[in-house]
Amino acid sequence: MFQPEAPLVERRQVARDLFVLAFAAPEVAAAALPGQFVNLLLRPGPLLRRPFSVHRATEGRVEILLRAVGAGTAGLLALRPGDCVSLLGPLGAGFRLDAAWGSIALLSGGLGVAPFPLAAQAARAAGLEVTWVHGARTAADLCSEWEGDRVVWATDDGSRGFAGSAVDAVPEVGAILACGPNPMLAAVARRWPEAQVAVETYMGCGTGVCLGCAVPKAAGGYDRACSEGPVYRAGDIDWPALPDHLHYRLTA
Amino acid sequence: MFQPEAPLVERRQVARDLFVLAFAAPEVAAAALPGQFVNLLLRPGPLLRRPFSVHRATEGRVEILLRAVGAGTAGLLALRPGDCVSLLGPLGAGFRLDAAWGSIALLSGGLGVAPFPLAAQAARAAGLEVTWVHGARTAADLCSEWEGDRVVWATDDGSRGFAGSAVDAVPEVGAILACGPNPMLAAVARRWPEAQVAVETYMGCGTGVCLGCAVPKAAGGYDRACSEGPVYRAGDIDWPALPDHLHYRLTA
Amino acid sequence: MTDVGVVLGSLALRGPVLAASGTFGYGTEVPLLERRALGGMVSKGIFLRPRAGTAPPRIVETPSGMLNAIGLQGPGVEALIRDYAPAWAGWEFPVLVNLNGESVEEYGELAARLDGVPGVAGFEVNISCPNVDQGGMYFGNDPVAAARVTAAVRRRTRLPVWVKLTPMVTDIGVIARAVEAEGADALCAVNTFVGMSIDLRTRRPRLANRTGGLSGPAVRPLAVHLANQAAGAVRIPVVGIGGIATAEDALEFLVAGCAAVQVGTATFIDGGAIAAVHDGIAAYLEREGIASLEKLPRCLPRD
Amino acid sequence: MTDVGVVLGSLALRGPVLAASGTFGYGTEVPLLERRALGGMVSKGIFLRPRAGTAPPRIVETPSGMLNAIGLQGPGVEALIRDYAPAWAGWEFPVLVNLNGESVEEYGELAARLDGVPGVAGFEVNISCPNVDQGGMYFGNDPVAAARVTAAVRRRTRLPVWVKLTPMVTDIGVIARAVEAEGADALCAVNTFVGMSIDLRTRRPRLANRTGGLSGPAVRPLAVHLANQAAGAVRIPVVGIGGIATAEDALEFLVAGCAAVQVGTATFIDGGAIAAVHDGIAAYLEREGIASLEKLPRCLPRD
Ligand SMILES: Cc1cc2nc3c(=O)[nH]c(=O)nc-3n(C[C@H](O)[C@H](O)[C@H](O)COP(=O)(O)OP(=O)(O)OC[C@H]3O[C@@H](n4cnc5c(N)ncnc54)[C@H](O)[C@@H]3O)c2cc1C
Ligand SMILES: Cc1cc2nc3c(=O)[nH]c(=O)nc-3n(C[C@H](O)[C@H](O)[C@H](O)COP(=O)(O)OP(=O)(O)OC[C@H]3O[C@@H](n4cnc5c(N)ncnc54)[C@H](O)[C@@H]3O)c2cc1C
Ligand SMILES: Cc1cc2nc3c(=O)[nH]c(=O)nc-3n(C[C@H](O)[C@H](O)[C@H](O)COP(=O)(O)O)c2cc1C
Ligand SMILES: Cc1cc2nc3c(=O)[nH]c(=O)nc-3n(C[C@H](O)[C@H](O)[C@H](O)COP(=O)(O)O)c2cc1C
Ligand code: FES
Ligand code: FES
Repeated sequence: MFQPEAPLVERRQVARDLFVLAFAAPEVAAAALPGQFVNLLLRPGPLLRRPFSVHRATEGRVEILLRAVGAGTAGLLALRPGDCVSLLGPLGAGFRLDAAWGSIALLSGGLGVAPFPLAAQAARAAGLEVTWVHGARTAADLCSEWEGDRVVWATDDGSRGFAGSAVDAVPEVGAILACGPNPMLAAVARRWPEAQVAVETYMGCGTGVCLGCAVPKAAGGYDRACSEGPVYRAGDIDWPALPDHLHYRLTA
Repeated sequence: MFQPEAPLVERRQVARDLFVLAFAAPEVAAAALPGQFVNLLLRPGPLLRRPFSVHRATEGRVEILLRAVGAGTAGLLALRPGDCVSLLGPLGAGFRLDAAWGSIALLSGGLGVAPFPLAAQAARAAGLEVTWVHGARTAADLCSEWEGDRVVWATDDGSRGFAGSAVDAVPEVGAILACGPNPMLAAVARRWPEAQVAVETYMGCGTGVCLGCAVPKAAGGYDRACSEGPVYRAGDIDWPALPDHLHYRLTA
Repeated sequence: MTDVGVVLGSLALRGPVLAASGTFGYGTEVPLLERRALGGMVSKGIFLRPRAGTAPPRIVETPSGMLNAIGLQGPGVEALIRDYAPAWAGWEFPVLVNLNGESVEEYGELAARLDGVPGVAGFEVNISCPNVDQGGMYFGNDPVAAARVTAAVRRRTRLPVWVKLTPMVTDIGVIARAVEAEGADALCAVNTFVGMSIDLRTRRPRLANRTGGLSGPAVRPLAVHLANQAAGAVRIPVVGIGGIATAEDALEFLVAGCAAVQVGTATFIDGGAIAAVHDGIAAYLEREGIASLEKLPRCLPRD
Repeated sequence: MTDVGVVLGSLALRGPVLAASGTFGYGTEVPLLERRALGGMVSKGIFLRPRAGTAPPRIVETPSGMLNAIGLQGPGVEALIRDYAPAWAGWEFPVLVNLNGESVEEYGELAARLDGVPGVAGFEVNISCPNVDQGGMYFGNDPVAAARVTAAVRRRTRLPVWVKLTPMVTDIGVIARAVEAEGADALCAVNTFVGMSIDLRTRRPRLANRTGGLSGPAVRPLAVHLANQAAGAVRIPVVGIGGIATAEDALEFLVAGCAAVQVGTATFIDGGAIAAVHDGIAAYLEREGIASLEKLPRCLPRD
């Protein structure tokens, strides 16, 4: 785990309202595994750090993908090249990959696409065939970048690719990795309890000490999303007890 | 009184650590009188506005002069051209000028020079002969810009101009306007009770409603620096009761 | 347009947002505010006699908050009647006078003197004052003293009597019920929280008064909780106060069981804060399909 | 180098900065912290038996603060003794165990079970727990209950007993004196402040537990005041807690009369916070020409 002051080195738009930010943070980039996250601090800015999946990690750069949903994300998107954030990471336990599966689908809804470029690279390096399944409300919201051997698009309104939930567009594969809104992941769990899912929780510390990021387990009790998670076997989570973390905002 | 979102249009350095920021705020610039102040809000930034004397007000621009002493001033100095602040003003009651005086001295210590370019212009327009008397610790701290008919420099260490307090370098004139640290103004009051001085107080609102900016009066009771002040007849203030507002800071 | 009017006992307000005591002067010095949005106003705290207030410094900024120790500086009740009340009489929203005393009798006398004065629509009784008869303990910290102050004011007026609670108590419900029992028409929750800040240069408190009252967004979660507790304890309406700067903030108090809210510190920062809060509440109700503020679902402690 | 060591009763600390309970786990999961700067550590709160904790969401960010409702999730005292205490025994700073109970007896049993366990240097008694025997009222809200808990722990151990006060009381001095009288070695002031935040989408509290404890810079001015009041009320040392993120913040508590401080929320944000606070205190003393922390002038309520 490292905590460098990391300068913004690139910002690019990948969909309507969706951006990739790249920070120079060589030790973190070198250590990051797919499904892990970084915890960013803006100064001046809100009190707590903000967790983001590692989107890509190459050439000393850590990329994250985000949309402005509140003060923290808006502040990050207002950064200009050279501006620094304190970048803590890599954190959490990432996706498990097994060559024996032969093929995998990386299933994402909206922002849930965030961890998958790094996962796709690692999966292909492990000899897996990668299908990129990405859904959003409408074509303009689909993340334009993808990685893997083939891609399946899905939109709620049918404006591009499969018409409907990305969950219904997943082909036959050896294993499924999923990320997206918690209710979508609950649907994944019902269909594929063996899938690996990356969940969102509110976090205090990101390092295992505050117990704020409780993930209710099917077997009872709570796990820490920042330490045992954020990636879980879908069937291991008590989904009705996991909040969906959609804040209501009057002005967003 | 106006409250525009005002973009930064210029930033220039005028001494070691001393900067002038210019904001585009046409109504405020048109209305501002010498000795008045503006109250600036940074977002994100500290909760309250920060008061600054109007340094110059020309061509739709309001200029302020400042040094970084805390979070608010540091944030202002980190602004880049085009960044906006909420600029409330003009506020307070400024300097009185009377052509009958014939000549005046504008006496400043350090940052206290802030209100005087505007005052010098107004005084000359009123037909007064203006002597600019400006002191600082050392030559590098003297504000390089000045206005008026003649200038007297003073430094504590004698590195430029008069060696000693600027208060001791004031020539014979018809009237004195002074601004600087409150202890310096107390010295002015002892020598020239008729001088007009601009004082500093902590402020809550800047608009007369909170009573936070209390100025203890020689006659008893308190005035509001933001409304009846910040300019006072020096002899009217109960100086021992006026705090000097020098915050101690470990890291500055 | 959604109906944001509220009825608080005998007082009908056109909107739920009032200006808080001590943050709005006497209503005559706030040029930027869009008055159309004001549901009402509470005057700066008044005593029987003029008061000079405390020595400066009176203000310290803290993280997302500010401490103040103004010491209830003011002109006294006679000057208030002479200089301000006549203007209030012509305003399109009610003005309540914030009452302060050093003894139970002083509160009663103030109410008697102001009762019937044109422009005075009601009273907000500030019980966060030191009780000189009881060694400076606050009236508001003790249910018996709080009840006696309420009763003293109630006996001397038929105007609405609101009582403003201090947060510095173990159980705000006990004070709330004691005050309700003596005939208060509404409760205001809450006043500022006692705090302190130290100057490391002098190693003395920054405020000349040593301690001051904390206000601003920092206290909002505490104030929402206390307002919710108070609302759960009584049947009379509760007016929520503490750290409100946006419509969302105000709506937290309204959902927590408040009938109206007051905005204080935020008006120091933005002369349009009250209008923004008022308009945002109306927009929220509209968007959520809630026909009127009275129909907003509340979430009381027992729910 | 300036001496920043402090002696708290029978416990000598190499520095005045401790890690606060619940913000540091059991000390085993904080890889960034510079341990050299730790004066001591207080464990996450422990109960006799394992506890699952409350349902999520457990955390809400607020202006300059955060609400938490963790529900004292933990493995129970036997697992603590087995899994963590052995490591503590080898550390170069003392570890105090934060004790929690639902009855007076549970507190006493916990102390008895932990007394003499290698690695356990003392106790911090958390009296901000609901007293199940008395309808869920907090022990810490009532001087009698607070005293009984203190006595129960005191009887069962000769290790240092610190009692951590809740801020949610009318007069913290009364509780402080009651606890001192039962033999507490030090007081910790203060625990979190009860707060609430409402989700406007669901119109329900954001925390599954409805209310939570407010910590972080927002509460600092309140905590400094309460620590100052507590320090003025007793002769035993007071440990200041609440919103400390920098050396200046810590020095406010020390000047206000505290012998040491604890840092909580700030460590979530900066893994180097405790080291920065420790080093900054030493630098301040050096710069001010104060030979040791014990010589720092204090400013108690009566001064
Ligand atoms: C492990 C993990 C990985 C994540 N990866 C990404 C990512 O790659 N891209 C992305 O855009 N977002 C991601 N999120 C969500 C992201 O952290 C939140 O959107 C962000 O914290 C919102 O901050 P804000 O200040 O803009 O919003 P605000 O609503 O103002 O934040 C208020 C508080 O709520 C928390 N919060 C708000 N929304 C969420 C949320 N959905 N999940 C968790 N906490 C939240 C914030 O951290 C903060 O403490 C991830 C969350 C977790 C836990
Ligand atoms: C009428 C008036 C005119 C002023 N004109 C100027 C000017 O032209 N140039 C300039 O550099 N400064 C001026 N000041 C002082 C300036 O307002 C403070 O330096 C500034 O507010 C410090 O903010 P900060 O966040 O950097 O410091 P911090 O110390 O972090 O501020 C903390 C709080 O203390 C207040 N504060 C701190 N120092 C002062 C001070 N010296 N006076 C008043 N309040 C203070 C801040 O406003 C804030 O509320 C003026 C003050 C007043 C009252
Ligand atoms: C400068 C100032 C002066 C105040 N004066 C009074 C007063 O005279 N009487 C009173 O009851 N409350 C007074 N208050 C408290 C406010 O009315 C309000 O309860 C408190 O500030 C919390 O609201 P806020 O966070 O919106 O400011 C004052 C507050 C401030 C900041
Ligand atoms: C997530 C979290 C968990 C906490 N758990 C405990 C606890 O188990 N026992 C206890 O006495 N205090 C607990 N506290 C309170 C802290 O020890 C401390 O008193 C409080 O957070 C104020 O300090 P701070 O502002 O530095 O965080 C907890 C605080 C937080 C934020
Ligand atoms: S976020 Fe603190 S334990 Fe997971
Ligand atoms: S700053 Fe509020 S009255 Fe002057």
